[in-house]
Amino acid sequence: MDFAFFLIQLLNGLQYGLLLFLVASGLTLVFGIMGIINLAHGSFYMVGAYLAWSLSSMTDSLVAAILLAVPLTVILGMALERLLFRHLYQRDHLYQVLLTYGLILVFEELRSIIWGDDVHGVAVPALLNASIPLTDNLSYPVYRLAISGVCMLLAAGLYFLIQKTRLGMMIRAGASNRDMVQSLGIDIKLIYTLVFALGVALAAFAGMINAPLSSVTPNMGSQVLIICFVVVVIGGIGSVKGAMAASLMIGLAETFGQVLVPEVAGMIVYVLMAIVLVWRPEGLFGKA
Amino acid sequence: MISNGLPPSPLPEQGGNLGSLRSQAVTGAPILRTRGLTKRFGGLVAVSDVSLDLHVGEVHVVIGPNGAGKSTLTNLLSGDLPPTAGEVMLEGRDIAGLSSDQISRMGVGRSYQKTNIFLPFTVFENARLAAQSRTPHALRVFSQAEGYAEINQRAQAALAAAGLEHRAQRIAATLSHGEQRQLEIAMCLATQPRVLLLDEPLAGMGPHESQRMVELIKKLSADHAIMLIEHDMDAVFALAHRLTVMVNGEVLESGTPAEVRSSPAVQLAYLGGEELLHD
Amino acid sequence: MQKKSTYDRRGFLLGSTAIAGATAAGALLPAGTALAQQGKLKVGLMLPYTGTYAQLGVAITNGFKLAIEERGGKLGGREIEYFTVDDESNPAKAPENVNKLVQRDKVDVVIGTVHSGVVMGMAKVLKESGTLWINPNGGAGAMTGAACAPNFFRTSFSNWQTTHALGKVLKAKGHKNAVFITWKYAAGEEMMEGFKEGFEKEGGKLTKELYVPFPQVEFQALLTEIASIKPDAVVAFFAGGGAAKFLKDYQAAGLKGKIPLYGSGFLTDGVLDAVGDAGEGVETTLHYADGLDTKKDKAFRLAYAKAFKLQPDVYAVQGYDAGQLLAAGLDGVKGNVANKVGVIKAMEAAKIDSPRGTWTLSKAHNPVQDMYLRKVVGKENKVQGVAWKALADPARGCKA
Amino acid sequence: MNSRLTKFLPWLVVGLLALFPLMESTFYLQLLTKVLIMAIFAMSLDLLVGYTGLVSFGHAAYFGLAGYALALLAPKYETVSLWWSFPASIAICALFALITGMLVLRTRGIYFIMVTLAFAQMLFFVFHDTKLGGGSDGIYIYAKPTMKLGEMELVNLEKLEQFYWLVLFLMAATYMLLHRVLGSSFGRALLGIKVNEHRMRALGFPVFRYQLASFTLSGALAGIAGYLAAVQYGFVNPEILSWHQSGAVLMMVILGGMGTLHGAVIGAFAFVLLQEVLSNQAWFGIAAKHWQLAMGMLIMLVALYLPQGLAGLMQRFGRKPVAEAADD
Repeated sequence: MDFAFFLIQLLNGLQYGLLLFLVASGLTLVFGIMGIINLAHGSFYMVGAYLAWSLSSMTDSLVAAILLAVPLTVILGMALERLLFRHLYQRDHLYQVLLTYGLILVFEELRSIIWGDDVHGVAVPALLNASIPLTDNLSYPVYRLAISGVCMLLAAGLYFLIQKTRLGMMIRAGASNRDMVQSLGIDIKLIYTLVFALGVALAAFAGMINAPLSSVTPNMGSQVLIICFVVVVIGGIGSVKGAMAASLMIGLAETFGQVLVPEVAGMIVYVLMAIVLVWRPEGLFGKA
Repeated sequence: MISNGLPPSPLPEQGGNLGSLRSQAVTGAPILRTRGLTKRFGGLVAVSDVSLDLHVGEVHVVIGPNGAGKSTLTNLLSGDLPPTAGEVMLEGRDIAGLSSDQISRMGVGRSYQKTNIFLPFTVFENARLAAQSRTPHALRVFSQAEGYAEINQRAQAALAAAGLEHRAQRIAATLSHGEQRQLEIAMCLATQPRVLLLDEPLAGMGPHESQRMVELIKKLSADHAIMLIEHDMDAVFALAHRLTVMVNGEVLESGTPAEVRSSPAVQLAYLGGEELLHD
Repeated sequence: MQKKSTYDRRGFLLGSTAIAGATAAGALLPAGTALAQQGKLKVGLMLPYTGTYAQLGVAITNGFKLAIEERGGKLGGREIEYFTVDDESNPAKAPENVNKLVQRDKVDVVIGTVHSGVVMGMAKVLKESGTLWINPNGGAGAMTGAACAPNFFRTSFSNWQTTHALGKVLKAKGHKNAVFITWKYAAGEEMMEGFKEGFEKEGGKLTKELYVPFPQVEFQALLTEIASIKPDAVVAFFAGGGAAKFLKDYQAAGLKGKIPLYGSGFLTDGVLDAVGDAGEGVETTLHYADGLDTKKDKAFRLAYAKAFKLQPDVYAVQGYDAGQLLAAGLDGVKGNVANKVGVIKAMEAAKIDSPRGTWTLSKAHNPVQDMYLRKVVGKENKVQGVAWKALADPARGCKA
Repeated sequence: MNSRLTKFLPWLVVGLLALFPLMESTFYLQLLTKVLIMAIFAMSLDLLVGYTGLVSFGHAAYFGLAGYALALLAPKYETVSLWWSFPASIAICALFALITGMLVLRTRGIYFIMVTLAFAQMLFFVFHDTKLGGGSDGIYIYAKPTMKLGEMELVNLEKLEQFYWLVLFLMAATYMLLHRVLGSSFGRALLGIKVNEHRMRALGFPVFRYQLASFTLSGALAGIAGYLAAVQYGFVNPEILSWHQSGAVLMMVILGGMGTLHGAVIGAFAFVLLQEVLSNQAWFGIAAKHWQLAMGMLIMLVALYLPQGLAGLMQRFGRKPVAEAADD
């Protein structure tokens, strides 16, 4: 690999990492703040992608589809929190695993009933449908760069939300001490509903803006699910910063893994995760 | 039925080794001593440069306002927290930084400020598990747990000592708060410790129950080294052989109750000049 | 019960895609009922009806039933009774699932399935039971190779076949070296082998084999590597969503038009609607194509569209041919399926008049068939000609 | 239920199950064999989840590893003796559990769930991506192991009912073993760790070592199940150690009611039966195509309304409180 291609691979790795962050960010929030282990996160990602496809084929515009779909997913998130997740906060993680495992099956079948089992594509918005040439025969799609930009904005936004806003303060307080927040007269239930809805919307949003790149397929949710968990766990549960660091780490590891050690590329992220956790059992940025 | 005191011989089978312990005696070398013990959480210093001695036959009471670092100190001694600096010597061996189970097995038992028992188990099983920790029989996986007479006996004796033998078959969660505190002590005793770290054993107890607990501690002090953290001044002065006052993680004063009582620093800083210590 | 389990003509013509469900028979039939139905031929369909391959399972089922329906719903004079099992594309449950058909329902013939791993699990059980088996898709080489058996038949392809002819194609186009990219799993590796053998025989050189962990779809790193290798051509195998994403990424990376892309036909089958113009011009080899324009193909397409309100695809053809092959077998013994040797003989001798063109069976019971060169034009895999006439799988390791 | 009945009920059930081959000799016998194998698997996981308080989401690793161990230990076309291949496979599982246990037990809660998953995934890719065990298509065990005493064939594993009896015996033996172990000092310590790990440590129990022992034993028992599963169909595929498999066995444990051994057995029965029933097209027609929808909803209902599982449901009809269940 000469130096130019090394740089391009570096770019690939970082870009892939940012994409992972997009999907994993919602998971780490729900995980960290509400202590909910949510296997159905991948399903929300899938729902987002299918919504983007079906709405953009109706409206002929991905942007319009996203604007329509995001509120829908927020409502979905709030409903799920009220009807299901609320009953599980005090219970063992085990029941959360169980419930969300069931949810995966339900979403997968509903998807099959509503949207069928076909593979679909979503067009890249015309404005961003271009490529920047890098070498004589390789170029970089503008849309990928645009997504990277969105990811970074989102990361900044989340950081701001949690660290600087009143809602964020309440969220942080709620994470550390539920009773205390409640005794201050803050409606913790409402906060949890909002955080959960935010998590669902983030996952779905990731599915939407990723749809033109990844194409829309059955079972796409379970493919991203496990890797998201790896991101969250390596980064430290609940840490947006950690999720970012872990995403980039995994992005780079996978990219260079495929090129340099193709024989073991499939397990490289899991090895990475095992090493990190043996070294720091609570993740890179986790609280002990 | 809870009213008057202890059964005559609380821990019969302990007689032998406790006798030898007592020979080290009050005036000899301390069984547990700390020097310069310090714990920092980030920038916050919870315990700063604490040095104290515990002797068999003595109750060493630590008092201080909330947040003075008393519980943290207990955690440092029991191994629940590793100290940032300083040493903890148990019979001449530095145990600072050892894990809590190692320290427990070396003969340091503790009770918790917040009741910390096995709520779904019976009272007896709580005590039995504690007793089992000394003779674990971990490899005899085919012998049933209740089959060890000496463990059952020790558990029974510990319950009796704490005045809970009549509750043995109750589920721990159904006990009254005071009884749960008693169970906490019983479990501690069942591990046959030589050093007892008691973190506010009287908290939340009624006068009757408190009285019993004070009697019990007094009795135990004969053959144990006890560090007691307590707010109840009646109990403190009924029990203390030595008294240490902590403020902001530091030792303000340490000595006999009389010495501490007369210390101007204590009067000023801790008691705010009030006459609380007169009774 | 009896009435429900018979093949229902009207139900069929309604064209429900979930037709499999409507016609299935009882799972827990009391022994008496089974006796009463001796007259019927029991056909077990073991296909994916849930999960990633659900669509393929439905297409195969439809194709198969169309073939039977064209024969008046009877084979060798016997009515058909269907038994259906959803294999979920889960190899871990494959032996147990195929046992439902073999042992519980005591079917005369098993039709299935899509996923190679499940095919391997089925092979294990069916070899022992000796039940007649027609595989309408899964291309695992071993089924008609090392694990072959007299009762095993395949109406689709071996993985090796789908890429072997590409060697000739690339040579003819003047490409001297190529890179192969696929998922790291058995089917991908077998297709790579098939291509490598064909290409090297023509004097070409496979510069590099690139593998993406299955079922990941992040191709950027390897596309960059392809750009740095600058081969004369790229050959790829992916399927479904992975194929769609690969085609789009290949285009977005600017490689399309600079390094020609070839592939096993599955790269461009069933995904052209999803990829926009990213597939345009990609050339692949497969045993079926759009625009074959034979009488048989036209008739098949019309009938299929009419019955199911869907356009048929290569999977439907494979299912259809499974029905045809079974028909040939049963016609040979006048419906006496107990004469298994006779059925097998008749099937071995059959010349299947398929929408893909006429094909026969190899010794190992894999189709000897023409491999078409196809080119993506618009939303179709337009046939360009025959890349390899009557290509037979080498059936390595088959001793039966 | 009086206690006498409770005591003899397991034996009664085993006795009745032993008679099953007299009634049915093919499909349902094999299905039942599979259920019993899964029951062993579920019990092994229950030891961790229900008795040690460790939620493993990668337990299929040990199940699958035993299967692959047999496939790789056995010569390709000859039979292998069960006398050494069985203990060897299980020893491999135990060793792997010991090694992974030392690493995963450093973590707690969600991290533990995820790290166990990570190790299982690693193993999955080892068998999926390399030629070691036949790759993604899996590998055959052509000849079933033999069980001979001298020249005499003790159990002929080719015979369905003999294999069934062997599995039933091992299931009962596993139950007995765990029953004894859980009643022992060791088992009590595990329960204590589950209820209050912190207190156990303060009482002087080396918690890590107990957990590691439990993890290793659990891995070894999962290995028994995995070995038998591989023998049953003579086929192993990477999918047997996928996270779906780990999820399925976890469902069985919770569905049945964790922390009760018979619950794990009931869970295995119920889970397999549910799949059979819901996907039965004769009963549900077209709806059976979407049987996983019903399955998913049922799983959710259990999570919400049946935290003690089916065993807990049975217990509600007048049995002892849950905490004492281990005492009987």
